[in-house]
Amino acid sequence: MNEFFTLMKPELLIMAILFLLLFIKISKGLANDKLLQFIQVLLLINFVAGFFLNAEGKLFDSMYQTNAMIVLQKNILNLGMFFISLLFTDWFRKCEHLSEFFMLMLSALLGMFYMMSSGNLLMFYLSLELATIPVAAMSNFNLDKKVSSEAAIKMILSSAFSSGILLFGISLLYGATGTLSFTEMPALLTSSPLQILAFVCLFTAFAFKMSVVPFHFWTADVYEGSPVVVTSFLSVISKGAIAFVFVSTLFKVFQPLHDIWYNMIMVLSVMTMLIGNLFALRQQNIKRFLAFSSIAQVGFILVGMSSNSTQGTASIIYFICIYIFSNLAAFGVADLISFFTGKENVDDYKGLYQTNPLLSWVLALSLFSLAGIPPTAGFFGKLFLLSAGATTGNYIFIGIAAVNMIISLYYYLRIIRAVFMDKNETPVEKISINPYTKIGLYICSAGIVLIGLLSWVYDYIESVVN
Amino acid sequence: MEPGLYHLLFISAALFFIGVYGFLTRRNLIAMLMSIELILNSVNLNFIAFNKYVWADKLDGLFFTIFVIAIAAAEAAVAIAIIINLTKNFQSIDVEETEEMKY
Amino acid sequence: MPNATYIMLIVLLPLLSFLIMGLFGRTYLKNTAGIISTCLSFISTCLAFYTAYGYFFEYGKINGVYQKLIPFNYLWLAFSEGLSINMGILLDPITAMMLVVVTLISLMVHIYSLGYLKGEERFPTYYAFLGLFTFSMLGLVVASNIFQIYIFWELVGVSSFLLIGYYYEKPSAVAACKKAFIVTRFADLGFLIGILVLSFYAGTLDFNTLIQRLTSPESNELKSALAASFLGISALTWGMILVFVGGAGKSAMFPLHIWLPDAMEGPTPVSALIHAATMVVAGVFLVARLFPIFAISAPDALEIVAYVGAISALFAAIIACTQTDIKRVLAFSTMSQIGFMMFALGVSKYGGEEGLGYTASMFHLFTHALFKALLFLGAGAVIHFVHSNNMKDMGGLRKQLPITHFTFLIACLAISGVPPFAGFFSKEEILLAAFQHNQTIYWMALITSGLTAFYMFRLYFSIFWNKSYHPNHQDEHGHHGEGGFVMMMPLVLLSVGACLAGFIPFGKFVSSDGTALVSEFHLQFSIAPVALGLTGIFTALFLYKTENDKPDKMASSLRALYQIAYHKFYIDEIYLFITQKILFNCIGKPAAWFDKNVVDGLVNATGNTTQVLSEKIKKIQSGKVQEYAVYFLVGVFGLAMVFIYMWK
Amino acid sequence: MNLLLLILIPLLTAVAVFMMQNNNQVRWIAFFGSAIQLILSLGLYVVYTNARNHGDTAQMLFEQNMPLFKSWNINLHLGVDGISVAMIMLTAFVVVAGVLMSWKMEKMTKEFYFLLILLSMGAYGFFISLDLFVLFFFLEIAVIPKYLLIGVWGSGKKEYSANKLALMLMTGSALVLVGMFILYFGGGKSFDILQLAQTTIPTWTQHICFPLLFVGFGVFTALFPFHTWVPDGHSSAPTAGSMFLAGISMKLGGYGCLRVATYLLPEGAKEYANIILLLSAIAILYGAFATMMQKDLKYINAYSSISHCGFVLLGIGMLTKVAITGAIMQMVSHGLMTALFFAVIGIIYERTHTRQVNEMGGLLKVMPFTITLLFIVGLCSLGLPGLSGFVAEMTIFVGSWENPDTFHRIVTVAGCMSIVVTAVYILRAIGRTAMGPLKEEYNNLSDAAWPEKLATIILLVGIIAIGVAPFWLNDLVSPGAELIMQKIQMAK
Repeated sequence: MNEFFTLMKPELLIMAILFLLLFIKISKGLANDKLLQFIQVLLLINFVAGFFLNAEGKLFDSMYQTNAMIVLQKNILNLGMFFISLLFTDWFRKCEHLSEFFMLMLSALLGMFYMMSSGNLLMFYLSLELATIPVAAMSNFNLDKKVSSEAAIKMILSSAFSSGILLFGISLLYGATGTLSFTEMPALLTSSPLQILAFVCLFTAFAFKMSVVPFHFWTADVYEGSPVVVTSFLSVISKGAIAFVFVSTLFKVFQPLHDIWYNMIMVLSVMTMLIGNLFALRQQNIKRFLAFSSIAQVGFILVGMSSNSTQGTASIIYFICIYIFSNLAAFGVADLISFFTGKENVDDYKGLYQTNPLLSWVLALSLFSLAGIPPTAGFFGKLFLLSAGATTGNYIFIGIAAVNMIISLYYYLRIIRAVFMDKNETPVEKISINPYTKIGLYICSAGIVLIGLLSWVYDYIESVVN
Repeated sequence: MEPGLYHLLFISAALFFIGVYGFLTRRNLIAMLMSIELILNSVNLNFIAFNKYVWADKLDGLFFTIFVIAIAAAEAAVAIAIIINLTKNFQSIDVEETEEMKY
Repeated sequence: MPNATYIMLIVLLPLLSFLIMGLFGRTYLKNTAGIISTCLSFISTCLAFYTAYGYFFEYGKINGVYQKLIPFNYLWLAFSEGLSINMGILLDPITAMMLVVVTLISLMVHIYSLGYLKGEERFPTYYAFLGLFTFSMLGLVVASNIFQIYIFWELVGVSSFLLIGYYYEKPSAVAACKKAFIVTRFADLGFLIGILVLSFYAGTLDFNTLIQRLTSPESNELKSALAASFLGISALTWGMILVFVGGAGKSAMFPLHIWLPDAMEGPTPVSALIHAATMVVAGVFLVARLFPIFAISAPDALEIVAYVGAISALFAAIIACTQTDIKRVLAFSTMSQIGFMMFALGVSKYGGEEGLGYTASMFHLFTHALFKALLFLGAGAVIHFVHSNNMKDMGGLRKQLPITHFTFLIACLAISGVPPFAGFFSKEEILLAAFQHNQTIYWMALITSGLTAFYMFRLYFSIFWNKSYHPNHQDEHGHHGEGGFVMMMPLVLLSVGACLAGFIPFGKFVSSDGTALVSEFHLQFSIAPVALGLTGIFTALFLYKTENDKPDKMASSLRALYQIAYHKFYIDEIYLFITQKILFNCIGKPAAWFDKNVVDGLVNATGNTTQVLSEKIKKIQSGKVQEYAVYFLVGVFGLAMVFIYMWK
Repeated sequence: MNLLLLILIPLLTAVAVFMMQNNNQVRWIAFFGSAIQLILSLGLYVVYTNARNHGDTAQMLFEQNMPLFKSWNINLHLGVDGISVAMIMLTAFVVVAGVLMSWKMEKMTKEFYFLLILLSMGAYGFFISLDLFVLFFFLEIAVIPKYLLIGVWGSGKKEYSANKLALMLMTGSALVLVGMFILYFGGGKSFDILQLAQTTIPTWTQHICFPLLFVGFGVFTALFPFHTWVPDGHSSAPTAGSMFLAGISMKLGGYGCLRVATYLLPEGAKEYANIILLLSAIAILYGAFATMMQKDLKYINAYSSISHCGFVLLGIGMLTKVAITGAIMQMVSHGLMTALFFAVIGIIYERTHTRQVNEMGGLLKVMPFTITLLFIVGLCSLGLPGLSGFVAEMTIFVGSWENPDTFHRIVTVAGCMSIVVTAVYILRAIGRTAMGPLKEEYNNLSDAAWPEKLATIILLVGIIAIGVAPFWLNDLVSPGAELIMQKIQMAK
């Protein structure tokens, strides 16, 4: 029984918070301010607690498994959650159903945690759905906005469709191998046509969640329509979680099919980077822009994934960790501006530096990090991904990735240019940032600069993965 | 003639594609949801068929089916909630209403 | 042994003058600049005389041969084992001679300028440039290393550029200084490549080693240099020709002479120093410096030197007859005289009696420096007086400018080769050398010397006789006499030199191989040139003594020839055509266009293509969830098909 | 001497600058920081030569090796040889001058200096790092600040230029990146330059890697036809930006071509030497001819930079010790010279508000100090002895001539020809700007102010120090060139 508590500690903590929130909600409720502070504290505790009393092992007949790497991944996501609770303080305070929103978000997170720990396709499916469905509801949280509903309906329909395909794949896989267990699966994989079909169906479900081209179409629309919080949750936490699962599933469970998925990932990665970049070039809406840019980022994650090595895994975890900092910082800024002024267009950002230097610097740092410009951490993250990808000796692939880095630089610079260089008669007025958000932004900026330069971060991740 | 594995698989495949077809062509959001249910059901049929004819010693397939049904219900609940919100605000459940964001 | 410190001081004192004037002149030494510079120059001159005396009479000669001494050598830049640029001093007869000439003329010009440029705003700058020039010229003559000569060669060029452009607000001066620099630069390109060729084969840049390796027949370096050939001519000959191109550019030899007449835009004392006495003979000096190689190993190249010299001499003399700007006449005369020196070298052989041309050339260089500087300074005095360069504004000045008139006359007689003035002796030797070795050149030279006498006296009569001088219009205030002591003293000193320099037994000191060469005086031989010279003088007397229309009549009767000569054989126009039309329009413009449109266009096109592509594919994100599902399905089945059937 | 100081001082300066509130404090801190760095770099020279004179024959001195990313075998490996010392001194000179030249910058002063110092940190780091990854890190650090410098403080079509510059340079660094990875996996999983130099890298890897690395770094050095960022970038940048760009960043490329591409991949270098020569000869002449047609002073200097940097690549492509030494000297010389040129242009522009040579004339009269410098720098550009340009170019020519075959000869002669063309365009520019009649409206222009004077004099000192006494620079860099040549000679 003791084992149960230590192994499942992250999930149990989340569940505890969930129930606490539920209890508060049904008892009397708290004012948004208080509630939010309470949640922030809880999430901080949750994050800190993640470092203690960890163990490795399996539960429920290998249905649930955990190890140091998974714990680390969960901690990274916890950290992301904490940041979200800080960065979007203003939005949360205005939110009508704050506790419900957090309950949804936390249950999605819970789903992701289970997904990461799942040792069985059934478990995986259940947790995947748990991680998806609440997000669809969250997307609709700007209840009176049509785009929000549109985003939600697109999200739920697309993901339902994709889970249909996933299930179809799982059923075929079950038919072909007779097992749903991750531990038993590899020995039974023979790359027969049926298994390949099944695998492709499974693969596409991951690809869909990670918004790999051509399964990415929902991403931009959902990101644009949803509240910024949801967008950032989707693009950071959700994407990170699925990337973690994707890596470990491919590397461990589907190792026998390596030849196939290597090629698949290569092709899809190139497409993802290209399409993501080409679309991002033209975007006017900052959220949509970040959506496409995050699609392009996924392409880079896939490059790292193609390495099929622990270094690849480590660099993906590292990258996601950096990505959380940089993307959340960018979304944090975007949210502040959109919340206070309702402006979401790149053109509205013109002359931002004149009025909001802090926001501008944070935005610039995060965009540079996303573009992979030193000395930000993104540089290291991206370079390690490419480096991991290069271990296979496929340098043309790396070359294409490098070219895409340049295209992506072009559109990141577009924002930088708007913020720092372009003149504007009516720039965004000075925004007074509340202390919580400010702390969040500072932490993110510090993270963006330091994670890369403090090389032990990567070494730590690498040691955990090993 | 006793129906065998292939019959069932055929039916489930047919069901799957009917579902897909419905999802792709229906204009009504509810109808699209129903099409997804068809897909899920075809999967369920698959599981049961495999469980019965191929892996009769294991019960994984059956369990999976039950969970799929449950999840489908949850999914439908959220989806319908969203649709209701959409209808409430815009008096339409046409999928073509949701094409504002593009390019 | 020579005192290296003194020789270095000779070179470095002008540099010091340059630095002081350049750094502090404009602010602190506005009035005293000239005096300080002149003093430094004076010290330098004294040291030069001392050194020359020491070299020629005390330690220079060992066993009857003047040695090439290297009292100082400093490794400046080492390229590789053998190749290095050394900053050194090579002391041999021509160096000693040149040290004297350069410092002396420089001193004269320093003194003269005190009067000539009095009250100029940029007085210190002027002296700074003079110092720079003197320094570079001295560095050039003492160079012990072919690259050192090139370095100072360039510095000389730039100081010439700065001094020609001294009146920088005058567009013509600006154009002239640019032209001078670019044309000589073009020639220097040849020099540079020549150096590279020579250094490659000889494996050294040091003069002594270079000459030794490339003249001794058994050395491997010489063999390989002769064996390698390009277009049928040996690499060595190519190298020497290219080096000569450099020399020809600096010495304004045909066809690289076009900068010299324009260079007269500079202040007149500068013209005296740079464009008459010293810098323009650098080319002659260079050929003389490398003379053993020319004479022994590359006679073909030497022949080219001879013909270029002779042609330039004649060509310039013809043009000089038609020019009306006095400084231009003098410029062409300079070119003509340098042509003399050049072909004298060209017809010479190495060693003993055969080397007469070499001695004659150096002798002429020496005497020419004196009387040409005198001419220019005299012309300067005239210009100073009438404020014009044009002969037509002058005439009858002998009364106003008696000293100038007298010294000018001496100089004209000297340049015309009238005995017993300096020019007579040196020119005589040159003609003798030419007569002995190359008849064609001899005849060309003879005609030239006749023409020389004619145009010089045309100049003389036009300035000092002809019509009577009418102090013209506005500048009544300009009647300040002859310019005082400082301007007259150099004239007098130089005219003494022009009178007496011819009696120096030059062959005893300077000869191709260092041994004394006793040149005999052939009376019967000198009859022809002297007679021709006198004919020229009397023709000029007849035509220009008094104001009349004979010159115009003559000009119209020889209309075509006159026009061509007046327009300097249209060489400038040809150059203009080449630079403007071909260089700018056919290379420069297309290059700029290509860069802007093609190379840059490609870069921009890459960007635009991406943009356009991005615009083109935006349709697939249609916003319809069902279409998304279609793509999804296509993706699934596409991947499945590919990996089941194709990608095994 | 601890080389980390060279990175830390700019870093601290940058942070301090960022903390300051008042523009005056910002300026002085930036100045002090860069001045300390200058003193430090001169000290480095002294310490370095001292160590060499005492018989320290190690390839790199003051080495430091700290593990950074263990699993990738990435180390913070620092060390200098003569070449790096020369480049560091160049950087220090240009940075101080750049800081001084921006003294009057009133628009976002803090940010300006912050970026400037950050940029210099990139350059310092680049020159001292012996680990490819770290080197690449610093290379990229030196790009983006330029984008902002041009885009925010620039003039003309600055956004376009900034974009072009950033994207083209990043393309270059992307090529470097790919080449670096191939080298890493082909050479025993090490980014360490010294280790890579010891390992034998397979021929095919060299043949693939060399063009990537060389072209990649070549973009920074304006390798034809990847040079188009140069004119636009330089002309749009603020004065200090242009100085940095031409003075330092273009040298990053040259240094990379030499230290990384040529040194590590000698076989590749031999394979592609002729192509490099061809391209650089084209760049030299074509750049020079294109310069002739320019009317904007900054464009003139920018195009002439293409031509001059062609010499760097020419020297490298010649693959002889002397030519490579010359290439390095040309880098230093051109760095100082072009920085001074841009500084002078900046001074003129600030007063006349035009850079078109046609609109000026006779400025010598009103700004004697500045225009004298213009003369000097112009003469340096056309290779006047006594100034740095001559020494470098002559060394390259002498080295080039060591190759006896016709192709090399033709290329060398083509290179030599540029000295005439250079004279043409430099004199055109100077003639139109400085000489001729002075225009009415420029009658009251003031000469350079003290920071500008100090800045230009600092650079001038460098130029003259090399021009008058080139032996110290030669002694400093030629052992490094020698080592590179040894590698090349050993290769097949």
